[in-house]
Amino acid sequence: MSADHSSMKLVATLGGIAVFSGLLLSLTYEITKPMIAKNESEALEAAVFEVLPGAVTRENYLLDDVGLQKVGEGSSREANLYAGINEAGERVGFALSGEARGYADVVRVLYGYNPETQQVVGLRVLSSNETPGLGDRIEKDPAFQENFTALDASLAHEITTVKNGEKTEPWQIDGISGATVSSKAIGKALRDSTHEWVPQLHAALEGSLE
Amino acid sequence: MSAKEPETMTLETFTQGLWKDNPVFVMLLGLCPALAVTNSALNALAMGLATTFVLICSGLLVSLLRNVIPKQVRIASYIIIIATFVTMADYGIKAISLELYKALGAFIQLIVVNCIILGRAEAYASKQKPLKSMINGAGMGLGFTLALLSLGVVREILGSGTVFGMQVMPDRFQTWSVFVLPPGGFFVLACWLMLFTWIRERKSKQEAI
Amino acid sequence: MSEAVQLKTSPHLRGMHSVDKIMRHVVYALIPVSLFSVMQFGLSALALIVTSVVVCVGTEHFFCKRSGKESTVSDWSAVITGLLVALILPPGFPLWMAAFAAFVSIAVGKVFFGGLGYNVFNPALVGRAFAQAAFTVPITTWTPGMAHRRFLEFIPTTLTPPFLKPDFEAFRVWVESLKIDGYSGATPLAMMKFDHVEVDTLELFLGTLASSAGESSALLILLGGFYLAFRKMLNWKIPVAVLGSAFILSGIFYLKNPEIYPSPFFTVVSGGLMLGAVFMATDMVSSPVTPIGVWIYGILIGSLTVMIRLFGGLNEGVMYAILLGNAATPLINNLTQPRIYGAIRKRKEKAV
Amino acid sequence: MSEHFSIQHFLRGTFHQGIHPPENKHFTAEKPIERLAFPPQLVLPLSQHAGKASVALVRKGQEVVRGEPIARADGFVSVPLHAPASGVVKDICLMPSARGPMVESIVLDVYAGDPQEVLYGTEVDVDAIQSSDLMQAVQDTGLVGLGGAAFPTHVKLSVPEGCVIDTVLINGCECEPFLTTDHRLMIEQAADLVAGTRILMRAVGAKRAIIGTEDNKLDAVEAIQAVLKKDDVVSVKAVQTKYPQGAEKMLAKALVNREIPSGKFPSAVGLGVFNVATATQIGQLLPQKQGVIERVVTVTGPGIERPGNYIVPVGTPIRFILEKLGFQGSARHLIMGGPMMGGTVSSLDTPITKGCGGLLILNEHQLTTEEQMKRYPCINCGACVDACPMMLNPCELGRMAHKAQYEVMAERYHLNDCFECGSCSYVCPAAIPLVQYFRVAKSVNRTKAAAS
Amino acid sequence: MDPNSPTFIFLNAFLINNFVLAMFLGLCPFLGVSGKIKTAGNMGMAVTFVMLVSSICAFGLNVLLTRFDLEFLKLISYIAVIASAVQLVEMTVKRFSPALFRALGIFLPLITTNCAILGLALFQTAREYTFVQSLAFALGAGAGFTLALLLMAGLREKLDLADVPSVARGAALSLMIAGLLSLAFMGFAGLGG
Amino acid sequence: MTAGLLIAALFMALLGVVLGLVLAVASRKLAVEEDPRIDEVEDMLPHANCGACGFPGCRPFAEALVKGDVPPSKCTVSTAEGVASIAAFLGVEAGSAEKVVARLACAGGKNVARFKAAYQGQPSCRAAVAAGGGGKACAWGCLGLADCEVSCTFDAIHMNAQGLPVVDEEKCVACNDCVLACPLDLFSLMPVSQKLFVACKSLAEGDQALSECEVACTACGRCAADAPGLIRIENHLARVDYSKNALATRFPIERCPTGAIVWIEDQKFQKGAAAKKIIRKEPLPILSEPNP
Ligand SMILES: Cc1cc2nc3c(=O)[nH]c(=O)nc-3n(C[C@H](O)[C@H](O)[C@H](O)COP(=O)(O)O)c2cc1C
Ligand SMILES: Cc1cc2nc3c(=O)[nH]c(=O)nc-3n(C[C@H](O)[C@H](O)[C@H](O)COP(=O)(O)O)c2cc1C
Ligand SMILES: Cc1cc2nc3c(=O)[nH]c(=O)nc-3n(C[C@H](O)[C@H](O)[C@H](O)COP(=O)(O)O)c2cc1C
Ligand SMILES: Cc1cc2nc3c(=O)[nH]c(=O)nc-3n(C[C@H](O)[C@H](O)[C@H](O)CO)c2cc1C
Ligand code: SF4
Ligand code: SF4
Ligand code: SF4
Ligand code: SF4
Ligand code: FES
Repeated sequence: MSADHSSMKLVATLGGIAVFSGLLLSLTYEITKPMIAKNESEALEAAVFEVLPGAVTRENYLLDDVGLQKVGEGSSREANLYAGINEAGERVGFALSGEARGYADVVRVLYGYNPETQQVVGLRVLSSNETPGLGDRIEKDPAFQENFTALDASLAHEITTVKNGEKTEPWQIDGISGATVSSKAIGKALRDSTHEWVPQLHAALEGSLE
Repeated sequence: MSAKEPETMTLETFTQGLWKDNPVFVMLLGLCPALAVTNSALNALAMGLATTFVLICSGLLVSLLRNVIPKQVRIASYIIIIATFVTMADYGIKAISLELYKALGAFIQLIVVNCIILGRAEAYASKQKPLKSMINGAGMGLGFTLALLSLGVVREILGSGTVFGMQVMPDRFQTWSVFVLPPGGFFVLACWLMLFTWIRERKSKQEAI
Repeated sequence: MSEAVQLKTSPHLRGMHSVDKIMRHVVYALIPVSLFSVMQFGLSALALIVTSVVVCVGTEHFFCKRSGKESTVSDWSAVITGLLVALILPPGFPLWMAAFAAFVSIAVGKVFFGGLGYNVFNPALVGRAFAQAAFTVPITTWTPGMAHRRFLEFIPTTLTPPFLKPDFEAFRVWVESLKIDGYSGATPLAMMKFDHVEVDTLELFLGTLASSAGESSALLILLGGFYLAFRKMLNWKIPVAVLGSAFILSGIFYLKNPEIYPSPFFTVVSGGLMLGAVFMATDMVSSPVTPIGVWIYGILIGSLTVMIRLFGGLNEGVMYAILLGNAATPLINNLTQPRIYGAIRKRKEKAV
Repeated sequence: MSEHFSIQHFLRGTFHQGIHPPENKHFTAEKPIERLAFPPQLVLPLSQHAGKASVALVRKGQEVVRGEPIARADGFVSVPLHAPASGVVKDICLMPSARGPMVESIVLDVYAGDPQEVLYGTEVDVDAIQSSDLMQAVQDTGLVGLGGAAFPTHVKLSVPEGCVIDTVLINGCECEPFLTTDHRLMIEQAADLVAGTRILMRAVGAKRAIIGTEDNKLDAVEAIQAVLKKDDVVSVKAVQTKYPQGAEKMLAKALVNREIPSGKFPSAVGLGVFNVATATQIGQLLPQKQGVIERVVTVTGPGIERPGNYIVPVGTPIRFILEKLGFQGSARHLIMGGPMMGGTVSSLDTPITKGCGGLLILNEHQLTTEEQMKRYPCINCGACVDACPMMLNPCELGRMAHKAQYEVMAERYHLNDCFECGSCSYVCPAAIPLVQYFRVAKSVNRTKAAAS
Repeated sequence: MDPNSPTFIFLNAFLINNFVLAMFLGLCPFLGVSGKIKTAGNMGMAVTFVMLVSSICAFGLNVLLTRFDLEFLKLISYIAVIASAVQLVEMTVKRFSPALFRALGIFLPLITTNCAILGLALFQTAREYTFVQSLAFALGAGAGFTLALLLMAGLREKLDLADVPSVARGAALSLMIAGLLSLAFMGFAGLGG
Repeated sequence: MTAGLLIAALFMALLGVVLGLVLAVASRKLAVEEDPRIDEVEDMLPHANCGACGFPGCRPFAEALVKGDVPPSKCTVSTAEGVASIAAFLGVEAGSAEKVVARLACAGGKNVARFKAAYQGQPSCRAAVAAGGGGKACAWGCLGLADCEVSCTFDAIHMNAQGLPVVDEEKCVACNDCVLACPLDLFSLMPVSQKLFVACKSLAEGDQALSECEVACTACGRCAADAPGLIRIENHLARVDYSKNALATRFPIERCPTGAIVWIEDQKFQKGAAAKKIIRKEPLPILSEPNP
């Protein structure tokens, strides 16, 4: 009998502590939620503005079989691409994401695409685990970033990475010497992502124009 | 064996964790975070402070509840208490800086399983008065932070030429990327340990003479 | 004359080899390879070899003296390590970095574990692996061989002041001034991996292309290997297993798709495989001793090399393959203890 | 020498691994067996064999006649001792032995000028002895294994329960460098050898016998063949010259391709293995009902002026032999037995015992150079692993012995299967005293086991 | 190779981003239980098993938590459930197979509060792995841990017989070997890319 | 917000209760009994695992203690307090054991005992014994290559300048390791109260023994003559009958002409006035034999 009694006590203590921490945590969660949301949206905004030169505000869109739909902040549906709007209120392009395997791990990028010129107009590495001093130059190297000011993404030609100093065509990416693998990963990420999204985007844009 | 509760609180209560029982260098506990996040000094500091926060808070709570919790569910209760504070630290950091949060990755959450904390709860806080546990926890936490910093600073200077993100080495300094890569973490810790052993050996040799 | 009777223990005879003799002969076997590297890359290669050997020997001497022991440099093993460190680095590698690699190879790779006979990894490769992780860019910067001014001037990166980055701009200018047709700065393996261009195997065999200082002439390496194997100073099974398994495995892929996979002949003579198989996988201290274990070890290294080359992020994997082989050595030894004389019947008996 | 590298050589049977040290048999191989003079004093340890020591039958001051039993066997695993010369018992006391400790010995003052004829013994018809009585007859001769182990031969004749011996192997390999005793015996006393072999076959009930020798002694093969009948059940076979071909396990592998299980005797696989000298002695002593009183010893080495194969009375002090044959130089490195397994003696007063077939004298003309002797740490070269005929891992064993992990050595690395042949130490370029390590390890384990 | 295929996820956790040597997870048992090859093998099996259990628990819990919008309770519920599940397994094994308990069970309490186990659960959630992917991840991580542990144990057993200088003895030696192993594992970088 | 709080609290409560119940049930259904005192007793033992208690290690000894098979004092390594605390914990008598130490039956250091051959090999007594006995003239004497010193895990044995091991009785815990280590069986464990001791094992006869070692027992019988029953001569060696230890006095050592029989007090081998005074420090030369 006493065993049962002590079991009850065990369960009660454990339950009590659990309830207490549940309460404490949901409080924490409620307090930090807006702050975190703000942080996240700021970070996203910064990235979108970086890959879409000239953009000052952002609109969230969901592109799927239905077409291009605008989603508001805090909507339950997740956006999968963003439009950048410049000071004049014009849309300067869309920010899309892509990924490919790099040297050490998957490289994730966000890039700006201008449907008018059919060009990639900016690129930012969201996450990568490439070797410091070698592969991580894809994130910071200004010469490499030069590649993405007006990279032809018209799908008439595949985006490819070529050896350092061998870029001759607008759809080629001039690689970083000594980090061929990482450079190629960026090329592949752009190539795959544009293949998937650009036709859909154009179809949706045309649809919305009609 | 039954624990005697030394009533007095000495400086030792605090400094114990700093040097004599330093969790990383002496007890070799919590090595995962100590190696994983110390590729920069800032990460090391943040990780250390987060751990200190959890140590202090859980020390307080465990000590307060020390006479309430039955023996059989001791560990389970401690884990829940610790996990609560860790989650709080986790969200706190996320709210302060997303960038820092990304750099520390899952390791903030892994503070839960950091043996230092459970060990302290079990061996110290469950037997001592709240204030004392908190002070001891703070000492341990600072010892941990200190160890992390001594790893982080070395690794960052050699591996990136910076400290806390500020350039300290000349422009043409050749950075040693190995130190910010995983093997570098092991090497730097091994070197610190060897240094300490060496100093200890020398001391004991001198004493012998 | 009043010498006392001597008490000694059997056996009272001893075989012909001694450790220092074996080591000395390995050095002899490495001399042609080293000379060839000097011929190919000139002053820089010479400086690289001298620096590395001096630092290796000096480090060993220093640590012996520090711990109050008799210096062990006379056993020649540090010289081998020094030579090999130099031979697997790019010829224009800054000397200060080479010195550091050499220091690490002896200090971390050997002394740390207790010196000769106790190291668990190949010291020379420990040095290089450390350098490869620390100085990623300089260690992947290659110089064309047989440059006409090689005996008159150093490769610009060679004389980089300590702790500073090499001046790659000067290096580029220098390479361009050599006016070598179609030189791309890539090694044959890199060309194979990233551009699927296969260099003529014969050229590789003779060694006239860009590469690390000492790995370019498969022919001379093999000669040295044959010499040592003939004198029974090297376990011939290891190079045979490494090269054989690499040949067979890459042959299989080559047959599957000759467009993108290199031919097995190319695989065997390109990059560091030959040097690694003959001189580095055979380092007895860090390789297994059991008769079967030796084959497993060799096959492990050969196939890991091919897997890394074909499917990894690196175009060369010999070094990592050997280090992993070293790491697996105790396990291999453990699993392949020879069946002792008279043991199997015991088991049969039990079964009956 | 060149015949070892002929194709025939490689077609001959052998065992796995092993080594091939320089043979150095040329010093004495061509020297016929000669008799050495009697020394003035003989020292006869009561324990010259494995097993219990004999019990003295004589008293201090008693006169004995050459061939007379002077000590009796003390139990089954023990043998009697016969007087090797006529003389008077000077004392029965502790005397130094080859192995070190002082042992109870009979000291015999030999009568100078005595003709030293064997007056003891009677002719018997060996064929008439019942095979069940053969064992006793052998024990009465005081014969022990002359191949080195000195294990009482009659004990080896008692076939253990459940075993059937079908083949007797006569071990004429003499794989130790320098030694030529067995070689000369096979050439000069082939008839006695074959006669003894037949007696041994009968004693254990075997159907055939093979005399095995190394192919550097093909003249011995011819000599034996000459005394064999056509289609004889006794045959002679040459095997590869390789050390330690003479170990019974290796010989069994080479001659009949049988492996003697670990920890077992040859009888477990239907074999009886005897040394050539043992068989020859049986052939000579049994028909005369005499005892072992002398043996053939190869005295050789760079330190001796007149090397050769000599018949020496048991109990002759080494000092006497050296005086007679001329000792050169000053360094004294005296080995009883061969250079691979023999032990050094600590005193010139040590007597020759029944089991001793060789005396090797090395002086300052060392067989090994300083460079070869320099100790290095084990470099893991695996030479020892490739040499060990028992397929052990001396490298690992040596490293463990260095850290005194003796129990692990026995439990996991078959330490007790090592028969101390010395092949591993011979090849080790680092000059690690492997065999010495293993002896110490076994000895420590034995002490520990005895204590608990 | 497709980075989302279970095979690749397995390979990644096993070799390329080895849990111990590249991700720094589970270092305490890695340094603590790598003294003998045999123990290391048993420990590796125990860890792999617990990883599977924890991966399954975490997957189920995550479904539940997302459903009720309770992600902030993720950590606390993972750790509680995993710890209890392991304790349950431990008691069952101890009761029904003392032999298995002696081989594996003694490690179980050690493993429960360990970075590698919880890390696995957290990573699989963060990377939004499907059930099959999670299993592949757990198996890969377990195999990677076992491999690293076995290699380490082999090397340490060998070094037990070496004359390691006194300053290097102990933890420094283990860490240095771990560093060199980690260096060697860098060779797997980019494998299957 | 309150809804969120409520759900969270509910979930946690459920989790806590479910887990608590599962564990509570399991711990009752699956519990395995083992005497918890074994662990505690083991903790109190010195963890030397030396085997001096006669068990293979500390844990088996702890098991035996808990069963009550042995008294705690069997552990010779434990301090008195340690033994007392175990006894108190188990509620048994501590038992009493007289201090026992290892003693060396040889006094033939290099300055008094000769070598007849030069051993060249592994510096280990056991290895030397395997090589023709080790070369000491006295076949029973200590070789001085320190196997015992190495074997003593308690740092109680140190070789002195004459190459003889000296036991530090304070540190010696009578673990028996040196007894097993010495290939010449020179050590034995003896209660400290047995103070009269024959420090020689040579069975050689008088002159022979003396020519080998200046402090050998020559079996002259003087000690025995004055202590009949306590000391007798057997096989050329004096032996003390410790069953009559109560009769022992310092007198026999005063009679011994070589100093082979000693009185052990203050950790010293005390010799009598009659014993030869040997002041030589340097080793005796190796016995050289004339060239044949
Ligand atoms: C330790 C190490 C890290 C490396 N990290 C990267 C990297 O992050 N990104 C990359 O593209 N190449 C990296 N590499 C180099 C590649 O393996 C390969 O040599 C290079 O991509 C070839 O490029 P190149 O042809 O331009 O010289 C690394 C090499 C080593 C040894
Ligand atoms: C034993 C040995 C191991 C080597 N290991 C590597 C290696 O792991 N990675 C590497 O890039 N180069 C290694 N090298 C040098 C290469 O063989 C070759 O010179 C180089 O890989 C080509 O450079 P790349 O990586 O820029 O194409 C090694 C050389 C030797 C002799
Ligand atoms: C390493 C080794 C080598 C041996 N070499 C010989 C040898 O050459 N000749 C020999 O007769 N016995 C040799 N023996 C002894 C044999 O194994 C075996 O004991 C002997 O032949 C049995 O005969 P016995 O009892 O008549 O002496 C050797 C033993 C060992 C362990
Ligand atoms: C055949 C052979 C190959 C060797 N290879 C190497 C090597 O690759 N790297 C090295 O540092 N030492 C090598 N050595 C030298 C020596 O074994 C090495 O320094 C030891 O590993 C140091 O303990 C070699 C020696 C021999 C006999
Ligand atoms: S002495 Fe023992 S270990 Fe060495 S080779 Fe002979 S049998 Fe093998
Ligand atoms: S032969 Fe000597 S050096 Fe070679 S492995 Fe054996 S013990 Fe080591
Ligand atoms: S080894 Fe001998 S001296 Fe040392 S503690 Fe044990 S019994 Fe005493
Ligand atoms: S007492 Fe025994 S073990 Fe100790 S040194 Fe003397 S002989 Fe060696
Ligand atoms: S901190 Fe990761 S296992 Fe201990």
